[in-house]
Amino acid sequence: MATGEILLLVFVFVIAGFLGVELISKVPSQLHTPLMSGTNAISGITIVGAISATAVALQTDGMLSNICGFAAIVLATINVIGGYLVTDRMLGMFKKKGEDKK
Amino acid sequence: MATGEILLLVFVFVIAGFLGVELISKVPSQLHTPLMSGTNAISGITIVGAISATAVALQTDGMLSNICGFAAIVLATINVIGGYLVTDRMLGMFKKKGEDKK
Amino acid sequence: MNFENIRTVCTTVLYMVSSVLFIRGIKLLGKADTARKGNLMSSVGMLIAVVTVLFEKDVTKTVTKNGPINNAYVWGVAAIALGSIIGAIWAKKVEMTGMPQLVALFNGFGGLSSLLVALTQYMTAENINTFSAIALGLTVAIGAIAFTGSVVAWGKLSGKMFKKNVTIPAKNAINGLLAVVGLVGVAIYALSIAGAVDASVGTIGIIIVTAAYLILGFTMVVAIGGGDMPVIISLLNAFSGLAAAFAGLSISNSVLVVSGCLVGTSGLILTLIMCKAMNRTLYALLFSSFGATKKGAAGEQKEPKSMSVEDAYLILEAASSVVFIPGYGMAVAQAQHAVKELCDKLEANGAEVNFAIHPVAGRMPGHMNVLLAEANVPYEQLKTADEMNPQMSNTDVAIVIGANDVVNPSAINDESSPLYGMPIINAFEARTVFVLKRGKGTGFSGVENPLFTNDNTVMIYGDAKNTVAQLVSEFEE
Amino acid sequence: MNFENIRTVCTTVLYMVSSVLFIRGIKLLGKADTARKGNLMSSVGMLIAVVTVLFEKDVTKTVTKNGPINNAYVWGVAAIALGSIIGAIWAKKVEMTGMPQLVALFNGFGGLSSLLVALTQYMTAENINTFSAIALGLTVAIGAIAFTGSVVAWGKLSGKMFKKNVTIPAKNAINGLLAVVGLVGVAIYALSIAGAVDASVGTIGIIIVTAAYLILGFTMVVAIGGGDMPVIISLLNAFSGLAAAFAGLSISNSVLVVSGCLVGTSGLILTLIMCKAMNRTLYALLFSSFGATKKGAAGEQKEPKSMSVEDAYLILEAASSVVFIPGYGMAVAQAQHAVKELCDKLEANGAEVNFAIHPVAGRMPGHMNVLLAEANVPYEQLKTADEMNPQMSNTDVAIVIGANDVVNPSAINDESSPLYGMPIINAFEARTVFVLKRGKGTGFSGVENPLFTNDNTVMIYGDAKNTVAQLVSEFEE
Ligand SMILES: NC(=O)c1ccc[n+]([C@@H]2O[C@H](COP(=O)([O-])OP(=O)(O)OC[C@H]3O[C@@H](n4cnc5c(N)ncnc54)[C@H](OP(=O)(O)O)[C@@H]3O)[C@@H](O)[C@H]2O)c1
Ligand SMILES: NC(=O)c1ccc[n+]([C@@H]2O[C@H](COP(=O)([O-])OP(=O)(O)OC[C@H]3O[C@@H](n4cnc5c(N)ncnc54)[C@H](OP(=O)(O)O)[C@@H]3O)[C@@H](O)[C@H]2O)c1
Repeated sequence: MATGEILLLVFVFVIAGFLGVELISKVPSQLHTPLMSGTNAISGITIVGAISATAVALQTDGMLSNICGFAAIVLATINVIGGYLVTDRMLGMFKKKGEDKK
Repeated sequence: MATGEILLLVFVFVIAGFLGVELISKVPSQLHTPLMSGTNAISGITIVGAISATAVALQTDGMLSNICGFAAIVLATINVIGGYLVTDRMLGMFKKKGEDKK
Repeated sequence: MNFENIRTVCTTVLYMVSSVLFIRGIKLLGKADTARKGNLMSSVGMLIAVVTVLFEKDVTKTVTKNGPINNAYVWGVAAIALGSIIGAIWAKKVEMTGMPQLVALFNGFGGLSSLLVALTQYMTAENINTFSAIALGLTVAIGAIAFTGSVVAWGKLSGKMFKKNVTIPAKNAINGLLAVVGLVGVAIYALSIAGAVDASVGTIGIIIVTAAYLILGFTMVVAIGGGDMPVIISLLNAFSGLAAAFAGLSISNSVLVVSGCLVGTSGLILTLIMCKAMNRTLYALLFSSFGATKKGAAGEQKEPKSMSVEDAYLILEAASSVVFIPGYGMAVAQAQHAVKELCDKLEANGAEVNFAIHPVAGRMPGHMNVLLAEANVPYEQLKTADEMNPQMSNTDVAIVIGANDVVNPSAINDESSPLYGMPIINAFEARTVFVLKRGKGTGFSGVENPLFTNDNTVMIYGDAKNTVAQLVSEFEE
Repeated sequence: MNFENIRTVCTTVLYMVSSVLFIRGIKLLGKADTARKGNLMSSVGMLIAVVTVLFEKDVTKTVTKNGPINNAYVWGVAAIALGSIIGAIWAKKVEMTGMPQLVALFNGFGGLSSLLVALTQYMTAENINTFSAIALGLTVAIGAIAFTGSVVAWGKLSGKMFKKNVTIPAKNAINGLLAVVGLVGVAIYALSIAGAVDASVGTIGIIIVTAAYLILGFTMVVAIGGGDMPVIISLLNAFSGLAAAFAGLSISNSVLVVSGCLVGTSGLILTLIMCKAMNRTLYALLFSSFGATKKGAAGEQKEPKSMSVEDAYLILEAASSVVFIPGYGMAVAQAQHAVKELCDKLEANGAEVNFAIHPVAGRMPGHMNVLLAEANVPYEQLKTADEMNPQMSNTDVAIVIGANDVVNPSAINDESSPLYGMPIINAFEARTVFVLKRGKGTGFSGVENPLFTNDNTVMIYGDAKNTVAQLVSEFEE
């Protein structure tokens, strides 16, 4: 990885950080829990890293790294799938009220 | 420039774009003009490009490119210096009121 | 442009698309009427990212290089299928009141996954330079703390483990030491990659950081009270986002960096917002061991008046405006459906009924909203403190159901109270205040509540669900 | 790590710092009490960026490679000194009312500078690949449109040039054609860099795009009314930011990309916010040629009542609450200082005096605020429409000073009016309304104002400054 590329990745990191701060400015309190669980699902993005790390591991010897990678994928998937479904369920209940209203 | 680096620059561009949108969300109307002139000063950042383009031009033959570069620096500097000073003057007047208040 | 170049362009563009979907998704999640759409959008982003990685060179290469079994698709699909099933079942089965602990658990898995990604990368030891070594070490650290911290939080919230607040002596010193030791481990590993020390020393570095931060997650969270867990979960959520971002830096993957960092900082802001709503500082929450000194407020105490359900019914029947103020006790008693019934009865009886929802009533943000939504209380009856307080003095009866701290008037008029400064619901201003609780238990903060001994307050002792159900049957008679 | 690597790390980190300062700066600029600090912060960011570029390899190399005269520092310092002097003088000398056109002019310079950067890079033809060629071409296009557009806007606002709205037949078709032709030029140039066509053909491409977009900037803006210029300037400001961002992509400079893009998108959002305040759509503003059909509203017309200054004084003297509603005419007449004097007299006389400021009164956003600030009217006397309208019916006298559209009641009650839907200041609800204007001139929109013929309205004809000065001297007698 070239120095320039690394530095740009850090740049991306910094700017994404500011963006994250701006995105969550005024959230009504009843959305705090869904928001927490929704962003929690996003942190399961590590699944992408898990898949590529596992692929690299599979090309080398050593069962341990394969298993580690496999476990990483499983755990990240639980986080992703579970996270999105729970969030949706929670929000669905809010939604229902909204629809009752109309 | 490596493909990876270019792509990351585009990435930076996209994220900075979203950040720009978020930063200006609820601006009181009396700040519209100072905000316009303040960001206008920032667009003078092209001065950085102008300096490095001029430096490159100076290493090659051809007076025209040198002069173009020189003019680019002058114009960008006017934009920067003038822009910040005008904005500060405008805001200074708002400030004065604020201080009168206390 | 050759094939590899085209591949790089395509994958980066797809990662960009998925980053944009995450950005928009988080934005929309923050607004009530678009939240569900936002969640959907971010899940599409996730899908795109996962599909994209399947076309990365490292992954496709395994097909030709390894046999039919040992290729990344077989392993990947198996792992994803397994994870999906577990995740989906848990998500479907959980009760609404079990949400916070489930979120905590998922979050722990995310952290553990980042930790494992880093360890896998460490073991295969490919593409590692000094910079990625530092990123890898930090991924281990943050992933580990997010993992054990979340597991402890889950244990506390579900009441399964670590329920009692362990007081660790010299907690801050120990935690500080663990943090520093772990970072030394990271430094050792980075030095080994830079070639300054031997590779086997580097291994020790990795072991040190893993162990130190696993322990740190435990010691940090175990000493914090169960009621503060939502804030801690939000903080740990930010951590697991950051872990993903560092993993991204270490394997040089842009979508991990962007979305991890988005989660990291937005989680941090959310944490601060929550702290503010509870009148806490994050610093105090993490570093001071409160809770111990708080309880002994007291002074001479009046005895609160109490009333039977029958008498309370007579007052309620005559009331033309009623406000429910639910709190943690309603969640404990699972009384929300009964409350909805009572609400219907009162409305049938001609009274105007509202709910005054305090932002930190219960044990997670929006706890009351979720429960009452489950019981089908319409949205427009749920009022905020700001909306209800001005009307409180025109209210005939305020029914406090298992709430305590959020209606404690000493937050307004007693500067020495630990609650002082927290916005509350001014139940004490109502003409009559019913307080439904089981006994003399204090609230989460452990502070005495002078409301209970006010002249216009009557206690109705008993489990909230029973009491409310009895009131409902009085109306039916 | 070798020297070049260290240099790259240092410059990138410094660019990062300056980007962060820009981000924080823009954020703070958007809040009244931190705006000045924000501006300062962003200027520090600019300073850091400029100093940093002086240490870039391309720049330092010129010292060893070229002679003592022909090195980049001599040229750079000379150019910066010249530009600073010009910029500082202009900024110091400008009158408050001349601000909008000066901002337009500066913006034009920024656009031209980006255009020249791209052309310089084109001429030196170093480090250009297909991607940077496209970025270069787009920089030329956007820089050119920002330049000529801003110059036209400056001319219109300062009244020096292009004052009359030129109606270009088939305007949209011509502009569309120019835009497409220019893009074809970009494509040709990119193809020449990719090697598909000859380099000399590439030159033609650059000439095409430069010419097409210089003309496009002109034709686009010249057809738009002077009153819409603030919105157009904001749009062109966004363009010049984008030009800088594309220049950054083409020379691969991160700080240009970040800050240019920030300016681009925040400018775009600001443009939309402004449009909304004026009840316009950006689309209509750019593509439809309104203004022509609007004027002939009419119907039979009552004659407005008018009054002498002396009589008006008698009414004012008796008033206990007075609201000033300033508009464009106050700016034209430079009446703000006189207005402040009158305000003082009225207050000395025991009246409560307020200013109702409409967001788009005048010809630039916040125009009235700036002018009245200049005249030392205290901040808290400047009320928004939302604040004042509810109190309007309890106001004895509303003094409309050179405002017209912003007090036009047909915006509320006449669906056929082009102003319909724009929020206005409800001057018509005051007990008595004074309207100070020179004659029967309509406002910016060209729409008749039924307020003037209301029973409670009296006109006081004459230049606003004179009229107000006369009222002041009546008070002095
Ligand atoms: N929402 C959040 O995100 C969050 C997070 C962390 C901390 N907190 C904190 O939690 C507190 C929330 O306040 P709150 O007013 O909702 O609750 P609270 O102050 O914790 O009081 C709950 C009350 O409910 C009663 N109760 C418990 N079980 C009951 C049952 N089955 N039936 C009837 N009553 C029952 C208890 O009294 P008895 O034992 O006498 O019945 C207790 O006084 C605040 O201090 C807040 O800062 C909130
Ligand atoms: N603020 C912005 O950013 C912005 C930008 C673009 C467009 N606009 C538009 O501009 C308009 C602003 O409304 P407005 O009410 O402030 O102004 P206006 O509607 O343009 O009316 C100005 C009035 O001032 C009078 N006037 C001109 N010179 C005068 C003088 N020396 N002494 C006394 N009166 C004088 C004119 O009448 P006589 O000729 O009879 O004296 C005219 O009726 C809105 O339509 C708005 O949409 C605003």
